Amino acid sequence: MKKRVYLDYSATTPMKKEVLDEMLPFFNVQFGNPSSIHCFGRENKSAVDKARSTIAKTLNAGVDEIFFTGGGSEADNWGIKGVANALKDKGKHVITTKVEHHAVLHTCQYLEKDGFDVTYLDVDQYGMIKIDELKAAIRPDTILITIMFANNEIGTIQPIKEIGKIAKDYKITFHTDAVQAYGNVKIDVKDLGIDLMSLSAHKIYGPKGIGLLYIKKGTKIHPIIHGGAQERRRRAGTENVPAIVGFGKAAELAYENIDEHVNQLVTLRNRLINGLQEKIPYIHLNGHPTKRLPGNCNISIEFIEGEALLLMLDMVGIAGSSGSACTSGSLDPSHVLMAIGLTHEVAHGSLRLTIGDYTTEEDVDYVIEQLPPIVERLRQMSPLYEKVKGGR
Amino acid sequence: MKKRVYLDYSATTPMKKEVLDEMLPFFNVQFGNPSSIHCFGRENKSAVDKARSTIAKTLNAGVDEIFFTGGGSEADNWGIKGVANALKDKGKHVITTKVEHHAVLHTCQYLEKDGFDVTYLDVDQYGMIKIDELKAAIRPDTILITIMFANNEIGTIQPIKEIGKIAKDYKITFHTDAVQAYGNVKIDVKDLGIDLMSLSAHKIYGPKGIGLLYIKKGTKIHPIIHGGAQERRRRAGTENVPAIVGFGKAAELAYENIDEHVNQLVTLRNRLINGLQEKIPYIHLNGHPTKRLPGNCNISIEFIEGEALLLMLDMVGIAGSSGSACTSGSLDPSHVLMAIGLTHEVAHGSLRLTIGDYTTEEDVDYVIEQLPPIVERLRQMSPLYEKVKGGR
Amino acid sequence: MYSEKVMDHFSNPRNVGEIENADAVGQVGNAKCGDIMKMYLKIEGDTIVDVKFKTFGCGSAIATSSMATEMIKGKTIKEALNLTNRAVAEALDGLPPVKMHCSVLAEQAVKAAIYNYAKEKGLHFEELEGFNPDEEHDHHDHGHDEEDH
Amino acid sequence: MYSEKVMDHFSNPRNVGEIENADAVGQVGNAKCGDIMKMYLKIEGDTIVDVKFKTFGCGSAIATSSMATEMIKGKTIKEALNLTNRAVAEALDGLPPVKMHCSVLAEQAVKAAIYNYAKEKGLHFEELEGFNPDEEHDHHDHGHDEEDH
Ligand SMILES: Cc1ncc(COP(=O)(O)O)c(C=O)c1O
Ligand SMILES: Cc1ncc(COP(=O)(O)O)c(C=O)c1O
Repeated sequence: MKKRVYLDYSATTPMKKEVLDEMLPFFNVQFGNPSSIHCFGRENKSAVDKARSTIAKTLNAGVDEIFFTGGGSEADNWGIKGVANALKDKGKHVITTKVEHHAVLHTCQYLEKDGFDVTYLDVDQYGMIKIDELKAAIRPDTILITIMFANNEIGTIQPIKEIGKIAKDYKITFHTDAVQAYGNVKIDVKDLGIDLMSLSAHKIYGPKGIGLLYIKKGTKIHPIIHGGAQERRRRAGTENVPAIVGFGKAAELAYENIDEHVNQLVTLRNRLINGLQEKIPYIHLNGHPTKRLPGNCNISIEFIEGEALLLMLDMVGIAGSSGSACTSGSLDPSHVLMAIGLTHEVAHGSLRLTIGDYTTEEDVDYVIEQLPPIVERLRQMSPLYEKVKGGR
Repeated sequence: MKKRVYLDYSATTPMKKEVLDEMLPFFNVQFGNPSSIHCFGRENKSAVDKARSTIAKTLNAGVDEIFFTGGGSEADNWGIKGVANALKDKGKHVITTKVEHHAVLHTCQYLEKDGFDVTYLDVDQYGMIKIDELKAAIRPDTILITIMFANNEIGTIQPIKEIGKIAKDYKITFHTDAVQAYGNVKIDVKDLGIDLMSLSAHKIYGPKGIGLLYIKKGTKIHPIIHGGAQERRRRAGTENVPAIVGFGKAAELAYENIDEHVNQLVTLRNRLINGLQEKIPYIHLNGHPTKRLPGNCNISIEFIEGEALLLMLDMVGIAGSSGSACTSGSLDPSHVLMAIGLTHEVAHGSLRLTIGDYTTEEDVDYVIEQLPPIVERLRQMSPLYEKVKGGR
Repeated sequence: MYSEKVMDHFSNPRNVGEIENADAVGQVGNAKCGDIMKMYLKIEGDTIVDVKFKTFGCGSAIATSSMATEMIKGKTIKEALNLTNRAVAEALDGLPPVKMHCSVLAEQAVKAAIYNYAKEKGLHFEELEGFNPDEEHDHHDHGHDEEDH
Repeated sequence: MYSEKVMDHFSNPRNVGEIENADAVGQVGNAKCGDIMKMYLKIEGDTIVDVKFKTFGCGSAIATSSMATEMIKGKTIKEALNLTNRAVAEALDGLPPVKMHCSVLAEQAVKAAIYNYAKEKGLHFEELEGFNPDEEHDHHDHGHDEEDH
């Protein structure tokens, strides 16, 4: 088989074998509905409880603060709409940023149609919000601050603790989308002052279709999926037992050796960034140089367009992305890259390569070897490049 | 191992081996995000497309009318809230019934808090709505009729085609929760005049945590999970590829031999009902005698309480339910049994045994043998029974 | 969900039945809530020499009835009146929060029987002050935290 | 997502490059939309004897440029002006709906080059009536059915 190098771990990850093994019995042996009274149900209830408690521990949260959802997007929608609906009599102002994932951004836009007022904070060239601007945006009717933990495109990690502190000072509910941060950053919800937090299992070598919303005890929030009494009456739907069990296992694996894991990613990522920067002119790194996700390498390659680049990389077996995988249904330049001040053409030429647990040094070196000639080939075709070659 | 007889197929089903086999490669080999451009993603996109088309065929629907969700409850919430929000400028009246699943009922109650007006239609002693009452309930501002296809507790199948016709005549959107009907009844959405329909895979030997909303082309509906461009921009969230593939396989298996499957269930169910009715006095069947789900047996056993009965059955390895599994977080008598006119005490003594593809004649006979002495034992403890023995 | 003790008392309940010519009979609960407990006492002097129960209800209703009868058998009326629902629950190694109302019911059933006995005999027990056997207790608060939904 | 033909023209594009002293040069698109196509024509009499392109854009932008150059090479100006975006797309065995704008761009690039040529030479082609090379075409409607969200 042709060499295949997967460098799109931020889009999704392969499930670890240990995770799958843990899940298997729950598909057709121990398959009961955990809400049932009989033993087919009871044995599953304890499996769900165990996963919940494993995950709670990784966050320094209570088991009764973890609510499983059908994914990260649902958790984001719930956190935001659930609070907006619960507190709309108190105020209708929400603060977020220009670099959120679409699950947050489009939810906020929907709230605007519903009569809410949303402030979208600017970010600096590294994708960082400015704490002063956050403070300045707060109004008496601000009910919710939703700011992502780490950016899915450029990897920038926001000053969550400072934000949590401000939210607390002003008594505003604070939600953070930590889908990308979880498993890559240590998260202590109490220490960071987080009220609500969205996670998704398939980004940490767990199954797709399962996420969770951390809800700090006492936080006012409405459900968005009404129905049965599952998840302590807050999120209806037959519990997805195998996926919950898998999420628990993935969380355990992610945090049992997090420091090692992070070190390994950072080393490989730096090798990649440095290698590319040495070999290819007219490229630059997007996102914060140090406050960034360990596996994230996002570079802008001038004069060429991302999709063509991805296709050529795909031909040599390298899988990357240009902007968020979730947004590739539209090929408009990424809102994140625009928010950090890139021009349209530079934004179109961005390439995100994200490293994960199965990435090897050999993989990285293969990319460093394969990418430069591809870039050169596409640049040779580009009408934007000729000027530079002539001029600069 | 102790004998175990699972008769709670309406709560959830074991996944079929063929379904699991079909899903396995998508967990860690073909794991890409279908929205990605590279081959890891593309190969998954076609797997998702295939499942979508398999399911569409079983419903006589178009592939572009199938939208995957995180389960049946989400599909119900989406169908109802999505239409309510899209049409609220046209009207704020919704018609449903008193016997809906909580995913519909609680969603409607939430709409009421939000300023909508909801009519909850009564049902007759069999759990059937009356078409005249439906017609009488229609108002100029009625925007949605949501009536379940088949009831999860008592198995009664509603006159969907007549309802569809009325909805069409009055130009009202018609949603039906067919979570229990799918795989047990042939469904032709065009012939039945259905605009929106909720399904869930784990009731048909598919995975948990995946469902779908059928949306007839042209139906006005808002999303409830905003975010990425998945599901043609209508339901955000990384596609749950393994689960979608499994749903497709389960649908295929369910419909390739549906007549045989239904016949087998009906035969076993009738054997069970007749056997119990012969052996146990003071019991009666709930739900419609003939217009009912093939696997559903719901009986009221007078003078005793359902939970105690379930525990005793569990001790001899028999798994059943009393009321809906989803509602067992609360032990209030089932709203469905109240709606068909049972007294509280009779409602508390209901037992639902649901038969599925793995149920054998032997299983049924085991129940017919085990249940009568258990009932007698509990009746001997019951202060309600003494009067009868003395009196009647 | 239930402790072993609960399951033991549920599957082998002690003192099930009726006492013919009982000195005291009390019934509490109602079918609406799904629990009815009826207790029969045989009293000699101020001692409960025999006790039996009949219960319509869930597993824990049966188990708490059984445990309560065991706990008051051979005891004085005063001692029986001092039986609390917590004591019954503890003796069963605990009950799930949604089932604590069953233990309340067991306490009430004992009290109701003695209340009827006292009324008939014209006796007065200070422990029964304020007790009304027909009062609807909110014993069906299932203890869910429905916080804000 | 792309046909084999598209992938072939993308990975082995025909006629890439520039023509020194081209008789006609046209450029359409803009970086905002992520596609810029530039076409160079060598014209002798009324025949396009050579054609080259440079494209900044996605896979299908490159493939449609390549296909368009092949389709007009050796043709008369009139024939080139009659090249439609659909013809280009069909020659590539189709394009995904979200990519149809690329074929429009290819058609426009040919027209723009000839437009400039005509202007310089004072020629008039009725096929160019109403054509404005600087017009912003709504070629970025990605064809999603956003119906009601
Ligand atoms: C009729 C009906 N509707 C909806 C649901 C909810 O489906 P899910 O558990 O997949 O959310 C169920 C089953 O729980 C059901 O029986
Ligand atoms: C930051 C962020 N938020 C939310 C999501 C959505 O998660 P999911 O795909 O599980 O719905 C993603 C990934 O797609 C993400 O990267």
